[in-house]
Parts: sequence; C-alpha cells; structure tokens
Amino acid sequence: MNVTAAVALECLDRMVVIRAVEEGICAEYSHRNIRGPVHLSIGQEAMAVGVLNVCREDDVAVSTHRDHAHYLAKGGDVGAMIDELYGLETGCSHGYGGSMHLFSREANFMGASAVLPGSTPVAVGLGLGCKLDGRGAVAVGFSGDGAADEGSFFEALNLAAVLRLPVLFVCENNGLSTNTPLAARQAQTDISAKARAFGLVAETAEGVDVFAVRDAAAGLLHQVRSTSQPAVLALTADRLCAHVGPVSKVAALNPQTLLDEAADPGSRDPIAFCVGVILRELPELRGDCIDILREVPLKVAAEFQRADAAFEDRNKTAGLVAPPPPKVHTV
Amino acid sequence: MNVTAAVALECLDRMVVIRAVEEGICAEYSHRNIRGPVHLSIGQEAMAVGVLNVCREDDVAVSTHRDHAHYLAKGGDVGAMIDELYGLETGCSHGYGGSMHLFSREANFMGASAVLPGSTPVAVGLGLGCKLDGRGAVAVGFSGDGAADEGSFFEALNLAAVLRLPVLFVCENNGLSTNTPLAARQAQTDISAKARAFGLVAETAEGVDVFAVRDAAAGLLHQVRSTSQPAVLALTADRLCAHVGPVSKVAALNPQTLLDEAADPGSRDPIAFCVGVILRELPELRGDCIDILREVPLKVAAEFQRADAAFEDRNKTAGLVAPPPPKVHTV
Amino acid sequence: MISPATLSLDYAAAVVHTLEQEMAFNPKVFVYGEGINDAGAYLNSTDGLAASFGEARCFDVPNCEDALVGLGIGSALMGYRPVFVSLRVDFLMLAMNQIINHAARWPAMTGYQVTVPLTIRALIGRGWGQAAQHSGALYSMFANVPGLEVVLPSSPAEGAGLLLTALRSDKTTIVIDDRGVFGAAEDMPSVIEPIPFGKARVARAGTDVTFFAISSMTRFALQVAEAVSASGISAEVLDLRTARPLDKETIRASAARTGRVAVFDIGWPGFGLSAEIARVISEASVLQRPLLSVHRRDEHTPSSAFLEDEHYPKLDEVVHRVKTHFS
Amino acid sequence: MISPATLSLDYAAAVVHTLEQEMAFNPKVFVYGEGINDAGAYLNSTDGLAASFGEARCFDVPNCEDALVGLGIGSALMGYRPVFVSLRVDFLMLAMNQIINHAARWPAMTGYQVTVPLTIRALIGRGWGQAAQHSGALYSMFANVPGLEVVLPSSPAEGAGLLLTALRSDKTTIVIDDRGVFGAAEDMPSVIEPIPFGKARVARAGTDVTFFAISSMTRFALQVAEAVSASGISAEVLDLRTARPLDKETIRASAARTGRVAVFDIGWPGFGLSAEIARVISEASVLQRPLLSVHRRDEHTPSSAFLEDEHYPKLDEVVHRVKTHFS
Ligand SMILES: Cc1ncc(C[n+]2csc(CCOP(=O)(O)OP(=O)(O)O)c2C)c(N)n1
Ligand SMILES: Cc1ncc(C[n+]2csc(CCOP(=O)(O)OP(=O)(O)O)c2C)c(N)n1
Ligand SMILES: [Mg+2]
Ligand SMILES: [Mg+2]
Repeated sequence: MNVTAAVALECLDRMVVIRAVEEGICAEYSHRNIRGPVHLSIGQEAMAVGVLNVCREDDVAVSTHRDHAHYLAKGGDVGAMIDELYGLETGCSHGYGGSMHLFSREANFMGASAVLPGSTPVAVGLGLGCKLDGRGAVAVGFSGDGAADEGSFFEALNLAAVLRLPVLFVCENNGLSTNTPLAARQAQTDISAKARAFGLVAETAEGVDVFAVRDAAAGLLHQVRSTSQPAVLALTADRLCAHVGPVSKVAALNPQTLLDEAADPGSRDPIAFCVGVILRELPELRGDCIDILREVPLKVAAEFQRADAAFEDRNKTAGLVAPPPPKVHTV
Repeated sequence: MNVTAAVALECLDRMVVIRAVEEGICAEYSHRNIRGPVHLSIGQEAMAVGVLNVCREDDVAVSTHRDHAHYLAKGGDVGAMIDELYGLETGCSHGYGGSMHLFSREANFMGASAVLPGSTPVAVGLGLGCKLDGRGAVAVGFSGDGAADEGSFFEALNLAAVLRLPVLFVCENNGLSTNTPLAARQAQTDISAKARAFGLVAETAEGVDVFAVRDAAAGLLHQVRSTSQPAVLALTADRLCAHVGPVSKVAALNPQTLLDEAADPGSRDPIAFCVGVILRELPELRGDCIDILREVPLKVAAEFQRADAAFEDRNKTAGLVAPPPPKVHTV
Repeated sequence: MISPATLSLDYAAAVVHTLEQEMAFNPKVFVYGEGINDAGAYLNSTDGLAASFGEARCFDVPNCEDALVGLGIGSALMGYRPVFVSLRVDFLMLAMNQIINHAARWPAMTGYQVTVPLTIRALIGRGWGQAAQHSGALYSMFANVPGLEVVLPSSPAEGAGLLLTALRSDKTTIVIDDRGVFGAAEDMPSVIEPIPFGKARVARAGTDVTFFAISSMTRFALQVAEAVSASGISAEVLDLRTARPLDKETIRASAARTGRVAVFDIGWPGFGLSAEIARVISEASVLQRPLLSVHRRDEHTPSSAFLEDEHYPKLDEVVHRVKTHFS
Repeated sequence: MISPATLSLDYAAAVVHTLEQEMAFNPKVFVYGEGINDAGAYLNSTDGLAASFGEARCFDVPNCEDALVGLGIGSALMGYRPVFVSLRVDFLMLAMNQIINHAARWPAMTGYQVTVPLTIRALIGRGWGQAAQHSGALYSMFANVPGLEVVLPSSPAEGAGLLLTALRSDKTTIVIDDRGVFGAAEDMPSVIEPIPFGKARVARAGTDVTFFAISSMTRFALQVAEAVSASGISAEVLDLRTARPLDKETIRASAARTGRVAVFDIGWPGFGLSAEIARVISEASVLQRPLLSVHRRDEHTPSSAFLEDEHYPKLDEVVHRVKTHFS
C-alpha cells in the first residue's frame, strides 16, 4: 500500500459511502418509492474509487448505466443522488435522469449514458475540450467489458490516439454483459492487448484492490497528462450483485462481518479487501475503520429517510399509483 | 511463382480485362454518356485477381465503392458491367446500381456498398449463410484501409470470430482514404496486428504481385474453409489513379510499354509486375502475354462501342440533357 | 395430444408460439439477440426457443448492433430468414447504417434482383423511470424509408399474426413490441394465421369521429371512445397495425365518412404518425374539424415517476379534449 | 482595405465566409471532417479555413462518424462550438447513436443543466448517378427528434444567415447543404446576420395557393409559380428554412388564407415534410382542396441517368398537376 493513512481512510470512506447508498437502495426499493432500474456496483467500488481518488478535481468524467460509484467517487453529492433516485426535482438531474443519468456540474461529473458504448466517444470530446482549455485536465471515460464488444468503442480509442487527446479510458471488466460471459462475446478477451494494437498505452490491473487501482491509475494519468496521449486501464473485478435490480450478493455492511471477511486476503469484496490491507499494514487505523463502517451507513440512511418523506409529500399532490411489485428486469 | 502456365495466363488475362475496362472508362468518360462517379482500381488489380482466382465459384463476395476489379475477377460479365455504367436496363444492376453497386447472381458477386464499412458486416452474414448451407463455401469481404478506421469493421471481425464463420476479410491497403494517408487516420497502422488482437488469423502480403496474393489467399482460404474460422488478409498496393474520376496514372495498355516496364522487378504496376514474373520464370509464354495485351483491349473497346450506341439509342426517347463537363469529384 | 383450437396467450407467449410455429415450418428461420437465452430475456418473448430448436437456431451474440444487422442482411441475401431481437428500439440507432443504407437499399442497389427478408423485433415502451435513452418510440424514422416495413401490434393475437407476416415477408421488417401490450392474455387460434400488412382493423365501429391508433395506444383510444360515448359521441377506432405500409384507403374512407379525426400515437408529433395521417387524409379529402393529435410530449422521456407521468397522454385529459374538440 | 458592404458569393463561398466570420469572432468555434483540407473538399465549402485559422481549428480526421459526433458532443459539453462536416447525410447513419441517443438527449438526461451546441453540416442532393447510398435526403428522421434543429437553406444568403444561427445555437443543429443550391452566386451583406430558426420566408407573394418549399425545392417551386401564373393562378411561395422548428403560425395563416396548398419536398413523402405540414395545418384549420405533395419517388435513388431523371419531380408535370388540381 503506497498511500498515507489519510488517503487510505479516504478511499475506504468513499467505498463505504457507495456501498451504503446501494444497500439503502436495496432496503428501500420494495417500498416502491424508488421507481426505475438500478444497476448496482457492489463488488466494483474499488475501481471507481481507486481511479477517481488520484484524479484532479477539474478532471472530467463520464459513465454508463452503472454510474452510482463513479458519481459518488468523483465527489457527487449523496443527498442529490438519492433525491434523483426518488424522482425529486431536487435530484442531481432534476428528476430527468434517474439512476442511469446522474450528473454533477460541481464535481465535474459530466453525466452517464445507458446506451453502449455511448459515453466513450463523448469522453473523447471531453478530452479535446481539456486539451483546448490547456489547463492540464484529463477526461476519464468509464465503460464495462460489454461496451468493448461494440465497434464504436475502438473507433473512439483510435480517434483519441490520432488526435493525441488526454483521455483515460477505464474499462471495468466484470466478465459479464447482463449474464453473458466475456469469452462468449469476444474471441480475444484481453482488452488491453486490443487497445495496444490500436496504438494506445494500456494496462490491466486487479480491480478489487483499491490501492492497486490507485497506483495503476496514477501512473497512467501522469502519462496521459504529461504527453497528452490517451491510455486504457482495464480492471477486473466481480459484480457481486444482480445486473439490474436491488439484489446484493454480499453481507450487509457491518463492522464485525467485515473485519472477519478482511482476514481473507483473497476476498473479492473490495471493502473487506481494503480493510484487510489497512489492518495488516497500518493496524493503528483499526478504530478509524470501524468508525467509518459504523457511521457512514447511518448518515446515508438519514438521507434516504429524508428523500422518502419528500417523495411522499410530493406525491400528495401528484397522486401517483403505486407500481406493481418490482419485477426483476434483466436489462 | 507457384502456378501452372494456364493459371499464370488466366491471372494476367483477368487483370488486363480489368485494366482495359477502366481505360475504356477513362477514354469514354468525357463524352458524358457514362454518368456517375467511378472509383478505378488501377494499380490494385492483383489483389482482386489473386484472391478471387483461388476462390471457388460458389464462394460469395461483396465489395465497396471500388468494386470494378472484384466484380470482374469474380467472373462478372464485362458487357453487363459496361451497360451498367451507361445506365442501361441491360446493366448488371438494371441501371439502379451504377459503378458503385455492381452485382452478379451468376458469379456469386453479391453486390457492393459505397458507405464505409458497410459490406464488411454483410460479409459476416454471408459467412453465416455459407456455414448454414454446409457446402463448404466461404464469404469474401473486400474493404479498403479507410474502412478499417470505422469501429463497425472490428465489430464485424469479432462477431465472425465469436460465431466461427467462414469469412475471409480482404483489406486492400492503398495507404489512402480519398487523400488522407493511413498514418494520419490510424494511430497504429498494422491492420493484421489489430485483427490478431481480436482473435482472428491474419496475414499481410504484398498486393502488387498477383502470385504472392494468390498464395497468401490460398493458405488462408484453406484454413477458413477447413476450420470455419474467419481470417484477415491485409494487402498493400498503390492506387495508381485518382480516388474518383477517370484519371489513370499509368501508361495505357500496350504490349511494348508493358514489356519494357516488366523488366523492372520493382514496378508498382501489377500487370507489368506479373508480365515480368512470367517472362522470367516461364519465358515461353511471352507470345501468349503479348496476345492478351493486344486482344483484350480490342474486345473490351467493342463492348464500350456497343453500349455507347445503346445509350444514344435509348436517349432518343428519353432526351436527357448532356451534363456539364465532368468535375473532379473528390469523394 | 391434440392441441386445442384456441389458445389464451399473453403477448410474449404469442410471440414465442408464432416463432415456434414458423421455425418448425421453415428451417430457414432463426433468431438471435444479446443475452437472448437468459431467463426472462426480452420479457419472456424468446423463452424456450433454444430448448426446442437448439442454440444454432436461437443464439446469444456480442453487443454489436451494427454487425448483428449485417449478420441478418448477409444471411437473408443467402436465402435465410433471420430474426434479430433488440431489447430497445433506441439500441437500433447503432445499427442505422446497416438498416437504412444496407437492408433497405440493397434490393434497390441491385435493381431489385435480391430481397432482404430480415425481421427485426425491438421493444419500446413507457414506464418504470427508464428515462430518455430506454423508452424511445423511434419508429417513424423507419417508416420514412422505402424498402422497410414497420409493424406495431396492439395485442397478443395481433402480435402473433403480424409477426408471422413479417417472418414471411421479403422485405426487412421492423416489428415494434410495445411493453404496453405485454401482460394481458387473449384468445387466438392455435394455428396462427398471417395478418396482412397495410390493412387497418376496425377495433370499434362508430359514426361521428375516427380515432386512428397504433400499438398500445389502440387500447387507450378504445378507453377514450367508451368514455365519450356517454356524451353521445360515437367514435370509430381503427388499429392501423402497420405504419409502413399504411392503409390509405381505409384511413381516407373513414375520414371522409366522419369528417372528424384524432390520432393516438405512441411517438412524437413532428414528422410522426399524426403528420403522416394528416397527409394521407389531406391529399384526398378535407376535414370538417381540425385534426386532433394525441401523443407523448415533444421532449425526451424524463426518469422521475412524477415527470414521466406528465410525459404521456392522460386518459381524463384526452377525454376532455375529445369532447370539447368534436362536439 | 475596406471591405465592400455587399458580397456576391456562391453557396460554398457563403459558408466559408460565415465560418470565417464566426471563427474570428468566437475562438470556441472549430471545424472538422474527413479529408476536410483536401483541395475542393466538401464542394469547396471549407476552402481556406485551415490556412486562415490553422489546422488546430480546421482539422482532418479518420473515418469514424460515431466517434466524430462524440468528439463534438464532449467538446460542446466543455463549452466549445464544434462544427462537424459530413460529406453526405447518408454517412450520418453511422453516427445515429451519438446524434439521437446522445446529442439530442444529453440535455434532457441531466435535467437541462447542459447544452450541446454542436453543428453538423451534411450534404444531400440529386444527380450524377450516385445511386441509393449517396443521394439520400434523410433529414426528416432528425426533424422527428426533440432537442435537434434541422436547417435546409435554399440559397447562398440563406445558407450564410442560417449557418450563423446554427453556430450560435445551444442545440445540436443539423444543417443540410443541398447540392442543388450550390453553383449560382447571390448578393449578401459582407457582415452576415443570423437568420432566426422557425421563421419562414415569403419567397413570392400570392393569393390563390401556397407552395411550402424547402432547400433547393424553393427554386423549383418558384419556377412552378411563374409557370402557373400565366394560367391565372397566383401562388405564394414560402421557404420554410427549418424543418425543426417549423414555422407553424405562418404555415397556418397562409393555408387559412389560400385554402389550397402544395408542399415541395426534397425527401420522401411518408412521415416527411408534406406529412408534417399536413399535420400543422389540419390541427388548426381545414383546407378547401386536398393537399398536393411534390416529392421524389418513394424508393431509393437509382444510378442510371434515365432512371434518376424519373426519380425526381419534373417541372412540366408538376406545373400540369398544379393547374388541374387547384383551378
Ligand atoms: C447499444 C446497447 N446494447 C445493449 C444494451 C443493453 N445492456 C444494458 S447494460 C448491458 C451490459 C453491458 O455490459 P458491460 O458494458 O460489461 O457493463 P456492466 O453491466 O457489466 O457494468 C447491456 C447489454 C445497451 N444498453 N446498449
Ligand atoms: C461512412 C462513410 N464515410 C465516408 C465516406 C466517403 N468515402 C468514400 S470512399 C472513401 C475512402 C475510403 O478509403 P478506403 O476504405 O481505403 O478505400 P479506397 O478508396 O482507398 O479504395 C471515403 C472516405 C463513405 N463512403 N462512407
Ligand atoms: Mg461487464
Ligand atoms: Mg484506401
């Protein structure tokens, strides 16, 4: 672990915020005041946090249908996101975007596209904007491995390379597109190798370890920023949740469960993994870790309560009919 | 040269037919009875002839805006093509296609698309048809290097590889898209290397030497046919003509000029190159070569005369106004 | 086992039933789509096909819509009858080069020596906060283009018969499966019969005003018709079935008879269905009253349940508009 | 040197002049396209821009329409005003995912917190045997979509003023450059003034019938108007200028006044301009005579000069139709 204690806790805190928000969604979803498809990032938090922790504030980012972690890791406001999930005008996209189209001007989170691989070409344009602005900012474009099935993904990589634009393409490879495995979709599954064949600098890193992600991203961001050439960071992690819908496959946040799980250095839960690394390398932070694990969920839960009340309030005038019990949408 | 005398002469004959037709276009174009954009393949004949000479008759092919050589090398009728250029109903596409959309059901030349990289995905579907038919036929999809700028090109390669379809993608790299050089359009210019990164078998070969093309294509076709896996053949040659319009950059067909040029083993004119190889390796074929060079243009010229007369005849009823002098269209 | 003469099927089951019938009958038909063999994929409208016919005839594919339509065009040119299923019509935007420039044009480019008998099914529909990119009704851009057929079934039985015609058509046909017609079951003959394209269906007879409807808006129009009948307005409801070809004769005859028309569309107004119907009518006759168009708001769908609710036409409001407009 | 108050420019020169004026005025404007700096590229409509402003502000790019529109969207989100030039509107089919799902929708997706001030110029036009894939007039599919503006100038001066408005607009604007308006020069002020969108222009005053025209069909409509005036038919010709937004008020007012209308379109009829105009009229008033639509044949363009000639409306025939239809 190549970071200070403060940064280590910062990374943990951010991941716990993300997890807590998504656990809140799982808890609240069945009440049917959150209405819309949700693509959780449980299991994938370290990729978002590792990359965005080493970004500058004025770096701009765009994301996909699975955008919660990116929005929050970039510094998007928690309450405004939750309001957006509830369809409130106070939401970060004023109720127009919902879960798949979070936005934060302040955090330089420029939005998210739910059509593959739509935000990747947009990231190229953001990179051009950064370059023309001349202030050294970089554009970060998140995508999944499924987006890399699409031709337009590589077209975008090539264009960024030809125009020498400062773009970091982060491809989060969870091995799945809905439920179809990568090997059934790509005859050659090494996404970095493809990027290199297109003339880009590219690396693959383990996406469960937030500090490894951070190191890999820092190296590439430095290159991108100093050379104004794009790079690809392919990260691997497991999606520990359903493709869509409020279904988590890990135990709920709880200090004791996590401390236990953290003892396993092979854990695929990025939060347990991170706690494990901290406890092994900076054992004096044990108390801080427990505080984070205990307090963050409480704060987040309060935001859900507030938003839920606001929804009910708003619905007094709108009088919307409660939708039928949520079906598991496959996409 | 790895061919019989008969095959050597067959290849030469086919190339001379293509050249003669395109010289006919150059000669007739200014009379303005041929009306439409023409993308010549002068300098590129060996790629079409080398590949299609080792194809089976029931192999199916598709092409691009620059489709004359492919149509003719696949066995498309010369007269029907010329009629098509004149916009006659007797044309191979009944006057609907023109130069960019030649078609021959009999020759299994399934057509051509003038939008990049449009026929490449279609070739994948033809490959699926071949596979389902189960008769061992292969689909051949021709494209240029400019088509390989487009994402859809690689998407098609990946799909063919994932579905294990018998498709030979032939990418004719003349180093140009209209007038923009390859290196200004692709950050990494090795198209075979990209194809390999996508999991396809891929080779690069010299596209000026019809016999080298033939060998490379034969090897790949054998693999594609026997394994039902797609492959890419990237060929390099020079476009010895304008991107579009009746502008040739080589001397007109003439036995003496060609015999002289054939003495240069570095010639970039595939016909001279072919004659040179034949004269060095099978000198007894000298007379046959001269016959081809002399007679083919005469036969082709007769077809132009016939079609030109038919156009004039047809125009007696239609009364079309002659268009303004042809402008050099850049695309 | 003797199968019953009539089956009661919901839309998804009707689609599966029709595909099974035609796949058994014609070995050239096959189906493919992204994640197609997942449990519950495509709202269950491909359930069991792989089990019945094998994965060679119902197969999963990478996310690559442009190449996937190319796959269909090429195999169609070889005499097959591919069916590509797209989860949302919005995703077809990635395949527009293959659909517009290739599937629709390849026959013309060859002087009509070939056909492209490809069927593309794509889902549209409102609801569940899916926002701008997942709820489009982008069918009128296909209906503008010669060489394509655009089909919008209004019920399970309609879905079955129209899909069968699509599967047998020699043109590239876009079948829009509207989420609004999934759910409820309907009786239909166990042997599906094709429903011809370009023939509107009288969903309700009436004398005073004609409601031209399509897709799930047919049911909506029927509800409005019921509601206004109490006020003495007798509305004829025509289910247009296909946006291309459009049943011009029936449209004109009904418009001429009632002289009052409303269009119930699932898409946007501009250059959309109400525009096209206005043209078809105006080119042949005149109206006694201005045409009324009912459609989603002319903006992209918001996610919020509150905003989404306002995005689509509301029954009460439409009933009120119809009453004041035509009486 | 004092520049003259008036310039006589052809369409290409008018476009270049406008781009130069705005690029000098606003450093955020830049232009790009495939082969853009080739001699004679885009029918000369980008000539000299790289020389005047450097290749950083007028640059050549790979063939990758989808990524190129993404390039525009992203930089527009960062406050730039990119101009992407596409040689043919048909080639934009490769970029429909970026245009429809992204450029048009990104503002809505964020609750209108951002704008996408991207201009896309695309050429259309008849002639020279370019066949189905190179002569499309695929603009109505853009005009169906909220969030986009669709502009079809009818002359050099119109091209200049409308392009300037596009460059200053906060929406994504598709400017269709019709080959039919290239060629002839026209006088215009040397300092180009923006022409507002959604305001039709009276190209000819008249009382008996209104011709709604767009793009190069405006000139055609004027010729028809001249021809029928001899038979005592006084035709008003309105150049609509923008297909989205459409000048509903002017359309309705003129239709109400003359009660007889014809639409002169460069595209296909179904779900096209004549449909949209019929809707706009029918929603507000009634006609005394059926609407007449003049348009290319409802099929893809053939290559042959003979067939191509039949594909487009012919002056004599249209004059005859107008006379019999309206008199
Ligand atoms: C063009 C397009 N095709 C299909 C879909 C349907 N879809 C939504 S999410 C998804 C999976 C994408 O996989 P990946 O990019 O790996 O992201 P992940 O869900 O794994 O995060 C698919 C296929 C889509 N949104 N857009
Ligand atoms: C999608 C698309 N973009 C642009 C064009 C314009 N265009 C026509 S031919 C051509 C050059 C293509 O280069 P390449 O594929 O190498 O073929 P070549 O002309 O060299 O044979 C271009 C850019 C097109 N036809 N389609
Ligand atoms: Mg994935
Ligand atoms: Mg080339």
